Amino acid sequence: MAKNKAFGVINSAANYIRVEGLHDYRPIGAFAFLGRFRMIDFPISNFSNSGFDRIHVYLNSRPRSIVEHIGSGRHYNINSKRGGIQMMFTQNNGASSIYNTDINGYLENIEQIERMHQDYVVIAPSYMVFKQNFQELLDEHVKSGTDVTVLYHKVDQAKEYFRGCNCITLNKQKGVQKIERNMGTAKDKLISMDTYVMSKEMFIYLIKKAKRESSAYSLADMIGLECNDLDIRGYQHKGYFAAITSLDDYYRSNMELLDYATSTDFFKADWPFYTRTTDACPSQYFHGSKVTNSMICNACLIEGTVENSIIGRNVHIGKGAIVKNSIILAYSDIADGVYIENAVIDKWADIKNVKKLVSDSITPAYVKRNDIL
Amino acid sequence: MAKNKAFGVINSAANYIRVEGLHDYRPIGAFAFLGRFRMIDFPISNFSNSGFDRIHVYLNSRPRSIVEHIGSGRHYNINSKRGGIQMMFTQNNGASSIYNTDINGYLENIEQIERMHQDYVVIAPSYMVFKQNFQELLDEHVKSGTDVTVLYHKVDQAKEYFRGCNCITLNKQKGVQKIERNMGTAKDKLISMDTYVMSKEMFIYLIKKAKRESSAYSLADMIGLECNDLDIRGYQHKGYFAAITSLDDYYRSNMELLDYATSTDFFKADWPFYTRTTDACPSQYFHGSKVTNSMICNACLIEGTVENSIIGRNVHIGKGAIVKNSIILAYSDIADGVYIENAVIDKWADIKNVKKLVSDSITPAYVKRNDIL
Amino acid sequence: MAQTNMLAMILAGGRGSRLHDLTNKVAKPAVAYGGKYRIIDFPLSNCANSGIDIVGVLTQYESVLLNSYVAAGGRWGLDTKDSGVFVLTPREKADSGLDVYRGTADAISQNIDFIDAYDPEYLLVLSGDHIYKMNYDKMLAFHKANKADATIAVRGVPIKEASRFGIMNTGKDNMIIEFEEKPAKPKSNLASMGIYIFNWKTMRKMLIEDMKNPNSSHDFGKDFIPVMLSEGKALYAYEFSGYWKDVGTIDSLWEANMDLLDSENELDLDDTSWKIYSEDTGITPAYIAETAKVDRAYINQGAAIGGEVKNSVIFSNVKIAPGAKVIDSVLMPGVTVYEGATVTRALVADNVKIGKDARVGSSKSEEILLVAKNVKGEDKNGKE
Amino acid sequence: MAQTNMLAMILAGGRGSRLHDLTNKVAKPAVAYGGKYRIIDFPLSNCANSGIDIVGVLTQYESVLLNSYVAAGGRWGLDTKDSGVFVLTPREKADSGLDVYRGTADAISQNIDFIDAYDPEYLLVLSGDHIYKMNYDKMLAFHKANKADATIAVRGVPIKEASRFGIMNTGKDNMIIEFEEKPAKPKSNLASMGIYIFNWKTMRKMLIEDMKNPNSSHDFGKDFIPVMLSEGKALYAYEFSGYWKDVGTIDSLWEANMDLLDSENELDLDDTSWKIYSEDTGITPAYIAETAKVDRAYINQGAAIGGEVKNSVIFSNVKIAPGAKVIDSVLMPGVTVYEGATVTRALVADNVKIGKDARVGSSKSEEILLVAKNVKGEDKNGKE
Repeated sequence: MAKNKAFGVINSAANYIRVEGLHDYRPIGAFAFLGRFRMIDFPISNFSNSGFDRIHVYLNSRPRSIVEHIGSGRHYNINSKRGGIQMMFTQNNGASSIYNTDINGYLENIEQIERMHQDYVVIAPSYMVFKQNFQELLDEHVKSGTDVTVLYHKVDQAKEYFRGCNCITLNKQKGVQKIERNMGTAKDKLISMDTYVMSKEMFIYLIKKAKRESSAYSLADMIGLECNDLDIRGYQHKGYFAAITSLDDYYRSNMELLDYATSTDFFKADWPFYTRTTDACPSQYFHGSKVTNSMICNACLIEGTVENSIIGRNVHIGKGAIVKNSIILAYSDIADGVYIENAVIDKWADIKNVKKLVSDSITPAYVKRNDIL
Repeated sequence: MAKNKAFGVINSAANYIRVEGLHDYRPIGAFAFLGRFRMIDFPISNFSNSGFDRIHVYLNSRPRSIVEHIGSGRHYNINSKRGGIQMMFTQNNGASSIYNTDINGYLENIEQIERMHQDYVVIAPSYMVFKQNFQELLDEHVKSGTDVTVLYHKVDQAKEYFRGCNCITLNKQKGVQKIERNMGTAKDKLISMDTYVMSKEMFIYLIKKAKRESSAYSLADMIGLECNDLDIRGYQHKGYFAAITSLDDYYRSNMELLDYATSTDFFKADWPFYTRTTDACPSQYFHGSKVTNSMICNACLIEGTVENSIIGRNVHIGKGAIVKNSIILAYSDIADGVYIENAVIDKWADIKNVKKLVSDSITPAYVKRNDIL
Repeated sequence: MAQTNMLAMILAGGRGSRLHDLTNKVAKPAVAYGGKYRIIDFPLSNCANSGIDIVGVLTQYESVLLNSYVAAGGRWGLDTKDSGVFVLTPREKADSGLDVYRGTADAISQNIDFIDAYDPEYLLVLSGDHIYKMNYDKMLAFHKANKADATIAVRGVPIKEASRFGIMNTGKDNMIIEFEEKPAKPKSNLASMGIYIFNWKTMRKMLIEDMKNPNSSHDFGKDFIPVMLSEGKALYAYEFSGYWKDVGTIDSLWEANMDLLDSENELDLDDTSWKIYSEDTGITPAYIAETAKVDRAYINQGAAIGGEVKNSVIFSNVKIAPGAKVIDSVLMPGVTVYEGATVTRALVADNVKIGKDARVGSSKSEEILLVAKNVKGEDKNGKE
Repeated sequence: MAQTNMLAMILAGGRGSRLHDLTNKVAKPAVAYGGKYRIIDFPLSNCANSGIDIVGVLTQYESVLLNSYVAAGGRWGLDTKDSGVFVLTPREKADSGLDVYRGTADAISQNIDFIDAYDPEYLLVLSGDHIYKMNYDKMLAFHKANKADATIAVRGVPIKEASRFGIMNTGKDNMIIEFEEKPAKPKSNLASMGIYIFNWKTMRKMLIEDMKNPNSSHDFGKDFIPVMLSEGKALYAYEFSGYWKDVGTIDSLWEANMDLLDSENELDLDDTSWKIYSEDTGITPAYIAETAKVDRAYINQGAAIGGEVKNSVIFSNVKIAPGAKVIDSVLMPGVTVYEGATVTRALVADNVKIGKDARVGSSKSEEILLVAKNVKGEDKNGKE
């Protein structure tokens, strides 16, 4: 393949997005998704499958887990000699500081950005899950001659979910008229997928302009402000889409993929999602276990009942235990006879003394990492 | 090889150590050394050659260059399936903050340290260059039954150099009686090489105790304080030794290796120092060039005169240019007719308008990265 | 990494003809096992975990798949600066033409130049088709402590069965005094596992002699070891007691898979301190549908189960439709079992399709059925 | 990475007998060139830079060094999940015995199964012993635009020399209408570079026919391309104008090295957008001593120069003692030239030692001297 005309940038979630519980231990990009993936696998795989071989990954708070997960990037099929996944760090990394914006990250690494040979940049977030051919998006952008292309997704659950995401308003020509935070005011919204295509020059121009305007501005803010001066257009995405901006969204997005039709449509051989292997052995289902409508990762020992759930690696479900409508992350242990319903159990948790853990509301119960209950 | 009984820790320089110029752009571990190595190559290679396959590298300020340089660690001969080089980040990373101590870094990653299976730890710094078989050091430590072993080097230039290093005082039994900062009060000193061997338990004990005593304590401070309560012994290192705690030290340590006997003794085939390759082509020496007593990295174009100097990768020395007793880092351009003596020229510098750059003192002239002179 | 100074050679040339159709397109060591592994993952992972950096894989038969599988040494972490897995097929040399490997010892002899290039002190010779976990570094320590010329790993077998094996008769301190190939009246129950450590210098000289010997069949068991003994070399038996299985037949391959269903199985693939590395793809977790019924199974990620699975080992990309039944069977990667089909006591090869309502295998059959070709669906109204 | 859907096969089997002693222990593509490279680095780096992920290296002669050099695909970045470099030697199959490659086309035919495993749309066939930089992706675009069955890279040669080459006579739009091997009266000056792109499906059929044809010598130039033309397939010539050198002889290998001394040399190894990847060790920079005198040289890191070097290419680990002279020569890795020795117009093979005061080569000789064995020192008082 000839050199790609664009480089990829993977951004982390804005400082005001906070997923209860899980977020205390790692950035959203490092969240487990569907048991065996990490959120950041999706944008990196999209880039890799689209033929992008230069990718910048912006990291702020707690970068270790992502740095280790990405490693040399070989498992994402990125040739490290010709391209590579570059980790970009920021100094000002207090996660919730108002100065901790994407723009600040770009500014700290502006020398690297300016040194890129590519004419275009495609920016995608690490807190959303979707499938998108970025090469097609880039071709469309170049063909249309527009200044900035914004990927968006039409949703009808914007009241309960997608809080903290940006929404866009389009005119008849698909021109973006407005970008504003989703406050749950209406059911139907066009959610900005925080994915932008523009020229490298435009990217640098917006970064530097944002710096002059306000130290707290994000790139989305800048694009919103420039709606009237620049030609900014929306490009609609279709298919599975998840934005992990709350524990509810996390829970629902995982559960949606328990639908076999949805997940087989999303996970196809011609568009693989790569992840780091852990060399875990297959899972063992013992006599007396009962598993239905569930996704089970490797190296689990299943002795009890699992229903409508997602079970991460190296989880043990004891005899007589019942796990329903739940997500159990890797290395957790659900002891004999424990009953769990509507819960998200973080890694290394050990549920043995609390015999019943149920949440009735839309919001699942959350059990902390390393917790013994 | 069976599993090593110890894991390795590579630490960064204390917050009060500051190398003029170079340090503004990268941590000392990322400094170029002898043109083609980075400082951190030396401790990692020492560990790798000693059979250690689990290594923690502590990073604080500006980790990008080191993260990229280390990558998967394959070029250091570390099997990434069985072991690996783990990058350990700290949140509190204002480089010169008094809270930015090694202890703080260990505390932020204490969960990882506690999860290590090995019984012992060997801690080595990233701002010193030396050759040491850590397996031998560990064996000696275990055999002696001591609590902490400290590696030290006897020097006779402690007045001019090694400022900011710690010195130790030994009793007749090689017991450490005192650790204190080198203030240049005497010529002869025993410089602590900031390299310690102890059990994992002792390591964790000292980290936690330091936290209780003072938030500004370093591990060296703690070991100094424990001299009377613990059995702490010195172990003498011999051979080439450099501590990069100032630009003078940096300059002198590089220049020392222009002595052919010194460098051939240090760089031996049975103890390779690994580094990341850049796939640069050999260097071209044109008709009319004159090179004597110098080290020349690859992809240089030499048209002028080079004397007693170290020339990094991709450097151009123009026609009639003279470079004497200097260190030129990668990608710099010394234009036709320019005269340089006793200088350290940082990366990407472009010397063309200033025709003469000379420092007469012991301290070399320093030209900043990307500077055009 | 510090070097053990031991180089390993895996004999993977076998046509494995007892495995019939499974090895028609795949060299025996590349045959699938245990839900996600290939047989050769075991010696290769053992090498990686034992700190051996250079592994030669000797093969001459249908090596394409094995070659591309093995050449990416990264699977076992054997892709660092000084490590690697190399597939060694017979080749033309300056002084000799192209010739097949004439025997196990000859396969090593033909690669003396390869071994010399790494200048090892010890050579470890392994078989490519055994399932076991062993720390060869411990065996090397034993070899060194005995100042042996060669050390052979052995395991105790029931004395009644000993006449089926190559038996080592040992004296004091496990020194081997006699080797008998399938003795009618075995004097000991220590069977050779086909795992050898040699001092390379001594071995090299003897290999050159063996190559020249017109009466030799160039085999370790038949020729090389007996000559060593006759020459008075110091040979020691290293006793191993863990899980070990030769998977040379359909029945033994099936059995080895079934062993994994025991909660207390000795192989313990779950042990993170001695992982068996293999290929791993970015596939979804196993999906167990609403309609599924799973009872005693070993299921890899990427499988989709809609029907009934009992006492079976299921590889990735296997699809079992609702209403299908899989009992006492091993389904290799990519097998599809359609609605209403039943698979019993069978070993189904990669990518085979079992059609609608088909019956495959029987609970009454003594032998395990190998299904290597697609099975057409049955007409419900016709005969079975 | 997006796939180009083109797989490359490098023909690296040549004994390279014109390179004499250099290839005695090393297959020709593994011969050293340019201070730090091996010849095969060029096609492999070209593949990597052109976005080709799977490369087969076909060899049958002395493949151990080539094998271990190439198998670590990481040197060229060809070690990601879906990429790799595979050494393919002749091998035994289910339906055929072990057989040498009978010709360039037969080498591909014998590996149809390997190619099929990756299901490529296009096959790129390369020679392993040419020095050049080419973007095969551009050639593929040309091939696609022409809807060609095969595309052959060609370069213009002086018409006087054309009768030494395989010449393509083209019609409209570079379509090949005739191919003449070493024509007495060349009709064009477009010489084949031995670089082909084929549509795999078409090629596959024709290879199977070629294998069966008892009159075929199974060679691309002699048999396969002429048959394609006679069958009316669409063949196009892709013109290449950059640096290109066949390094099949000592003189041409020496010349190709000397080309690097030109400041304006067209090969431009310094171009970071098209790097030639090679082995790289953790060695020190080149050391040029106080006593050294260097005038026009191409010197790799790890060399230590104490004497005089003029118009020469110096590899790593070369040591030239004070008082020694190296003029118009190429010193391969590890060569040592002792005090007072003089090397002129010579190509000195890996690790050769040139003794004290020895004289090697002469400025008057027409041919370049290959020095493949150690040269003893001269007695100052004796004759030269």
